[in-house]
Amino acid sequence: MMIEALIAVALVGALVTFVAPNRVAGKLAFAISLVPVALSLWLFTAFDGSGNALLDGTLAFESHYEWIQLGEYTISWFVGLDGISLPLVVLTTILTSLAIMSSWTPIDERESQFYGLVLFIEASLIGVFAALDFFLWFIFWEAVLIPMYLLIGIWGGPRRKYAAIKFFVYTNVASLLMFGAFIALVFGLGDAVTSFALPEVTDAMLNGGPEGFFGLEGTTLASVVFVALFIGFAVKVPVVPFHTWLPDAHVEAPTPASVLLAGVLLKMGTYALLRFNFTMFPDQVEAYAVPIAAIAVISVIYGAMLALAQTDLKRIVAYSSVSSMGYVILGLIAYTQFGVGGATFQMVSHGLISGLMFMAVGVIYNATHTRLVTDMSGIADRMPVAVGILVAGAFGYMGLPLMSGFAAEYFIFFGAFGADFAYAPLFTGLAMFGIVLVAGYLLFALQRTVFGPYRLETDYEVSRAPLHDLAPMFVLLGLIIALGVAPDLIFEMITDAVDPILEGGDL
Amino acid sequence: MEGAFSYAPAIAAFPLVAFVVALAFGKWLPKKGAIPGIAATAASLLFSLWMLVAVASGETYHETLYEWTAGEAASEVGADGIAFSFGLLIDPLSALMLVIVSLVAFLVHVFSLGYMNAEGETGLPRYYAGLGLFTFSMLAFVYADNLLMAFMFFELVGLCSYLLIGFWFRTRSAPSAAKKAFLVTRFGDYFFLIGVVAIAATFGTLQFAGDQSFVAAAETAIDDGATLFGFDAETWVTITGLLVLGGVLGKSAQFPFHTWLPDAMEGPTTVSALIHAATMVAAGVYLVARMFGYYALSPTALAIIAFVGGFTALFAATMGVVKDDIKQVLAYSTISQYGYMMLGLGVGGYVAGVFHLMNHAFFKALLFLGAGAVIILMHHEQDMWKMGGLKDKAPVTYWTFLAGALALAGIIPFSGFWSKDEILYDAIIVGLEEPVILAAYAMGLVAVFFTGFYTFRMVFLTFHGEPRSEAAEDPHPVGWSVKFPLIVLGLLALVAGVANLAPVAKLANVDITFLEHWLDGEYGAIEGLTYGAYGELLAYETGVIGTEQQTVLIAAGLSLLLAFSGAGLAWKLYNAPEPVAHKERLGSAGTVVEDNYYQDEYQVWLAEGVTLPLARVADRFDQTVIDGLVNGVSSASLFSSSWVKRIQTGIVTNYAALIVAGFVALLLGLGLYGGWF
Amino acid sequence: MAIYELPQWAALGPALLLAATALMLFLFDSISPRSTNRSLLAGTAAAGSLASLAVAVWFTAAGVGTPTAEGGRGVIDPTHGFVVDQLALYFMIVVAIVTALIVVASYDYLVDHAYQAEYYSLVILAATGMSLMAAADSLVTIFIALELASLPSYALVAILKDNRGSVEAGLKYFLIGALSSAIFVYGISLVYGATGHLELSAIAEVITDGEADPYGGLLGLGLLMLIGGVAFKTASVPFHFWAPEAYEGAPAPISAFLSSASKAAGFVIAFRIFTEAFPLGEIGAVIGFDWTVAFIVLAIVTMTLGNFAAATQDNVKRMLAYSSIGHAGYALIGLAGLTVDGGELVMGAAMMHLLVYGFMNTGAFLFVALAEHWGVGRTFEDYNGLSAQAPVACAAMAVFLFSLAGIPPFGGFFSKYFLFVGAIEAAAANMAMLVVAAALVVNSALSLYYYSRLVKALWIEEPPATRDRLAQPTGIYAAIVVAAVMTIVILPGFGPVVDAAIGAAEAVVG
Amino acid sequence: MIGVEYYVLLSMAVFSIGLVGVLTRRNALTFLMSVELMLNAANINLIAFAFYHGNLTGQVFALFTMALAAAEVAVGLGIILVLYRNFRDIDVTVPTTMRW
Repeated sequence: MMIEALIAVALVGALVTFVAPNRVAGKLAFAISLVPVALSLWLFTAFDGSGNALLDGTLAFESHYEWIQLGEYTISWFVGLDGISLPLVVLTTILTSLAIMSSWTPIDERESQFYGLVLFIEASLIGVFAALDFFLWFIFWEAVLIPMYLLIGIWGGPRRKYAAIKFFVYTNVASLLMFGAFIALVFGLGDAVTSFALPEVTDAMLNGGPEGFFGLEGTTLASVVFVALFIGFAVKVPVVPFHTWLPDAHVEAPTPASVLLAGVLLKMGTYALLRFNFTMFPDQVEAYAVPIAAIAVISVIYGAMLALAQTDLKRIVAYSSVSSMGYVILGLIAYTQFGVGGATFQMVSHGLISGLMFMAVGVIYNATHTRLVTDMSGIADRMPVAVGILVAGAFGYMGLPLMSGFAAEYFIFFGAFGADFAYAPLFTGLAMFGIVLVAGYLLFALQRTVFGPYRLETDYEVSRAPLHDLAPMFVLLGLIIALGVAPDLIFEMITDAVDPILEGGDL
Repeated sequence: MEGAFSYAPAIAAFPLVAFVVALAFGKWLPKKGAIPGIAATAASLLFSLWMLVAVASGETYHETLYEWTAGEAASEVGADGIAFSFGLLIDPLSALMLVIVSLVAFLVHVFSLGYMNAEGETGLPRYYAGLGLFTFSMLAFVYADNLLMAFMFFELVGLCSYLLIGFWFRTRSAPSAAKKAFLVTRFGDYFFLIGVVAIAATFGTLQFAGDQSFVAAAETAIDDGATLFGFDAETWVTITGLLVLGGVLGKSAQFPFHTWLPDAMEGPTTVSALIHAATMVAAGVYLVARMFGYYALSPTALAIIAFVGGFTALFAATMGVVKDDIKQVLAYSTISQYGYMMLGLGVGGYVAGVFHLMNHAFFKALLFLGAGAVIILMHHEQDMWKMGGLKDKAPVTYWTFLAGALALAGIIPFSGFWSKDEILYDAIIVGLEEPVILAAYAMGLVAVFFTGFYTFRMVFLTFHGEPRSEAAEDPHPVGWSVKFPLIVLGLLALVAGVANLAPVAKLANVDITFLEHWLDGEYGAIEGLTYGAYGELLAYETGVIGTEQQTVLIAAGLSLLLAFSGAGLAWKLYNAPEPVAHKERLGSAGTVVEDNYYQDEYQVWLAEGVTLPLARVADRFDQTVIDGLVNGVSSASLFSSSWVKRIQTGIVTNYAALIVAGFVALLLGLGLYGGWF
Repeated sequence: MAIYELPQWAALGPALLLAATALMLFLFDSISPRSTNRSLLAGTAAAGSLASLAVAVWFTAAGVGTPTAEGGRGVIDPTHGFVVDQLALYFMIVVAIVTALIVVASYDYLVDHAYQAEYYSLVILAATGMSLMAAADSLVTIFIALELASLPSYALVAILKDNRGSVEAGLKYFLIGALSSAIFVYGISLVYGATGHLELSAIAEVITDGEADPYGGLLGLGLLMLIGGVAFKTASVPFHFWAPEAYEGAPAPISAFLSSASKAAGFVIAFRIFTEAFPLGEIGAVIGFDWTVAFIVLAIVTMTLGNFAAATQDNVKRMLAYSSIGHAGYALIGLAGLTVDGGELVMGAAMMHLLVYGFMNTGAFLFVALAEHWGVGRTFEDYNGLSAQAPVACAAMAVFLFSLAGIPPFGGFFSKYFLFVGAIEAAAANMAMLVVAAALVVNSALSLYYYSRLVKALWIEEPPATRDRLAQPTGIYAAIVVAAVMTIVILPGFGPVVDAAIGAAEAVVG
Repeated sequence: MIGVEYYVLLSMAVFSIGLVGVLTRRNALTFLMSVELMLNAANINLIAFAFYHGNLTGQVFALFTMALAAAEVAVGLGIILVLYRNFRDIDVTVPTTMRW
């Protein structure tokens, strides 16, 4: 029942915050959000699961109730955690709390609604990572859209309406495609499955696979579904060329929304890829390895190139997310322990680092009210600490050793280099060039904005950032370094959940 | 002595603590964090000496202290698990290097008291924190026992250089130089990282030493004639070795990655001293020495190392000739000197290379700190043409600087001569068999001349002649904290050569090549990491001119001759009361050299003339084509929507008509489908 | 449950209760014609519809219509021409719910309106007709019930006599309605000609026995004309033309009534006629094609046209009107997806959708009623920033809109995605259903766009400077809040809905 | 004895006439009449078929239809009345305030 408690606290908290007066909403929401943090940390310590949730591993905190009987198919409330989902849940709760605190400064209207929505997102995200029944999972998956749409739309920047609707519709279309594909797969599996529970579907896929549907051969159907699912998730990740909603959404979103968007929402896509494509379709993964690896490399390099061309700090970080997610895809397609495990590790790591970056940029924006590289210079002179953290975050993004980013990327590279598919070392080498480009655009941006002689046209004096803006970033920095120095904090449980995937479920 | 090693981690830990203290509390400390830094480096120095003694007493230390992570990974040679760990490897080489690093770091800290504090700089906590982190990273790198750990701290060293070079971030140039330093070295590290990954994926281990080391694994693989990633073992070893070499070239500022180093002079001179003498730049060469066994397996890689080294030595030396900024001259001399070390290692002169690394650490630190002193004297003027006549006004600075200069120029009996001569000797004896090496040797030899020239040009312009500016008229005095390090290093520059008087040994047939014995593990070493062991791996033929003695004499004589002639020419041209520039005599060649052979230009062009426009094109493509497609879909559907709703004309009779029409259409359609007509 | 004590005819209880309520209202009106005792009238109407709802629910719970095999009481034939099975009860429930909601809302909407009693009695009368449509199983009773539902609706749409929009709407609705019913009756006559019967089961027998084979053309034409009549009631292409104007011009509660209850009633007769009278397969043998083909075409065209036309509306009510055409298209999948051997999943999904639609769409129109009550205007711009002044109502509206768009965690999600599931399942037998599924995807994406446009207006846009504070009419608020709460809680409580709907579907198919 | 097909033809003719009227006439009353024609076409069918099939269902239904038609006319006339009051015209093509 712990997971239900987790979700319930967030939901109730959301409702409470909605009706709370604006003055106290921020503090209240933060206080409430500490409960999920505590709970999830307790889950983390009390975690007793092993193996992969979809491949009859033993789930932690499982609970399973029948919900709806749809024809011969059962839909049930089915949640549980394994080594892959638990770290992401913890990431979610922590990032939410920090995001809430980091929005005390920038959010100055309709606070109660704002914080309510943030808590609502938290609830949905936890659900996404914990749900093990397709319908339940899909409900949470879609439920994230509404609050994010409103967060961007109401508290966003000048082009917020365009960005919000683009994000909303684009990702929803992808979800529909993915949904249809998966349903077709379930029907294709015929009598092998009698519910939408993911473990059952996975089991059916690994033992026998689909019999075929609307006239398609079983294997053909599997391939079609694989591709459709991949596209559906690729939009969320996002993978080039389905990425164009991301920069708009990020640039327009308020800082905390960006933090959650980059920190956790993108991980939904990669998480789903791992859970569906890379767990249920080992044969297709093998068959499509080379094209997917190519896509990954393109995402890394192309995304970095785009970031290089930007002058808006947030846009730079946004495009760099595209690049970083490319690494995740590379790690997944490597289909080795370090590859897939590293990809999962990168989900967490990138969540922390990009969250830190967006917070730092946000803090600077709060003071300068501009994000354009060309508008400012030498900010370090006025806000040394904030800039210090920004620089630290930037180096974390560049994969500086002893920070989580390096661990993640190194795992991925190592895992991908020894992967089985053709030209794996070549693809890896190409993708690794991202570490040079990322250094390029981040250092360029730093040099031009925070260093050099102080220059900024304002009619007021730029002052140091308040403590409650800095505190969350220190926490994140601490976590990043902790994971960089001791990746086994989570990497062990991740690999424990990843191994069954690679063994195709037969343990 | 066994107990000693259990304290080894402290060597790196002290500076780390100093870093934290300075960063957190430096603002409130006296001297803004200098004290903890000095204390920490002093402690590190003592412990390092202790390690040295311990090794001398025959002990070595190779221990895995902390497992970073481990997992399954089917490696190319079969091992199906791999552990990435942090461990210490203390053998003669690393023990020696520990002492060098901690000594120089200590002296630099002390010097900083005079150079930074006394000059009333701001942001000192940041400065000392940077120094602390820098020292920590370098020390940890030095006694890392595996390639991944080495890479990690290698990167951290890069970070520290970025922070310290960009110390004066309020200027325009410093941040730019810092960025350049990090980017260029990062570019090298890109290859390094591929190399690390490749080696790990190939051999399933990254250990430097022991039977479990990748070196051993590579050796067996070559003996078994295994095929790795589709190449035969030796080729693959060469490839991976060269990939790792990328990082080395970047950090040690070898051609073509040398461009960042002169710009790095934007940092405080003390930082330059640290970077050039003992930490960042040294790290590259040290890495080659550290995994020398691996390179020894691949003659191709070694030859490339040697050639690049020789070329860089000459190439940089020529550029040093025409610089007016005292620090610039030193910068190019650094590049050139590391070229020598690469040459030495490339020809298998493991001892020679390390020997020169050591000597260079001392005299280059000396020269930079001397230059720093001069800069203090000159009220932060760096143009040598504005100096002159400091000889009498600052005797300590002068004599110590002179010692360093003599060592750099390789004038007997100063330390530089012995090591450089040994490198050239090792080069020629191999060169007699291998034309490529011979070419490398020739370049190295010619470079000696230029070295002598620019060194003494610098000395004469700075200290001799008449003062050429009022700053030079009455220099700013320097305190003990400046003089003390100079004196220490000055002495070392003079006597350090004693460590390995190879020529003397060969000629007089006396056994005084202590360093060689040291590195050959006569006092204690780890299996396979000795000069002897490397020697067996090496595939080089060596030859002699006449007898060995004659060869020694010829080699030494040649280099001395060139050094002296270079120095002499400088004396003739610049040792005048009112020296004048002679660049125009060089003509067009001079301008080419002054512009550093347009190296920066083409690299900047690569960055800003190629990559950036490419990025812009990609951005435009993204905005127009890809995003345009997305927006196109929506606008298309909205357009069709505005068109569709027009059929609702509002006139009810039209509705009736449309209903009937629609009904008839349905009727006909289904009728045809059902085959009514 | 003491149901056997009740006579057979009592099975029609829900409809009869509504009829009684209507008569009571007439009685009241004839006693005191000028009275405008709103609370009494609205109260009676609400009570009547709630009673009808309660009875219908009770019967369902008591197992009326559930096959005796499953421990139910089996189908009940109250009287000739009517049948009370799960399908009937299910739609009686839907109708009763919508009626109750809009009656409560009308309490405020009709402030200082002259013809209170007429209004309520007409509403209840129409509701009676719809409730009877649910139970009618003979073309005669179906036609009569349909007219009983239609004629009051015409009057209701035009009841704002001095409002040009209302009158125009009434006229168009009536004219198209008259035309459609003419076509419908003619279709009936042709079917009668071909089979000689008007009871659906009897028609089915004739067709199965092959006695109608010589009259294939006649039967086919009649069948299409019946489809036409149904299409009118459900506002499906090509008989949808009345809908936008009628919904836009009518008083908002009536728009809600028509677009939810009337549509549902239309669908129930569609489900009944085509599944019971024209068994798939046999009918194909007679007239050359299965009527599912027709509904596949209609479904695709209807949903596409409805959503595309809605996308660029400026008038909120008209947008909702078109969207309700689109939803008719979705519900048609329930018929299009049927196959010879079953299809209760897809038809059940359509029924679920109609039930949820009864809450969310009614609620949406009632919000428009609220806006008209405030007099803020009709266009999206006029709605800008209402959330600042009426957060509760606007939150409810957001719920309705997202639910209409099929976004969780709201009821609309399940029904819509089950339709999607059903369509895909049906595609196994009939590839054309894949096109339907694709159309569903495209359209729901588009619908997302225009629904969120309204959310944007309400929540994102800045309110105009000049707008005095808004009243909070109890009735409308109550109705809206109830509808919103139901829309939300129906998601976790969807299990029973699914069982009821699928049971109802099984009553007629398979 | 006239075959049923003739009645069917007749009813179809009447139906078509009504339909044409609906499509062409703009006067609301004429429109209404045309609809009545179509309804009566249906009645002809019903009665003819009832005779043909030999059961009375059709005839009974025809009676219902007439009654309903009357009710329909009543409602229709009421609407046309208010139409006239609001638009000063009973041309069905005049009210076009709502379109698109």
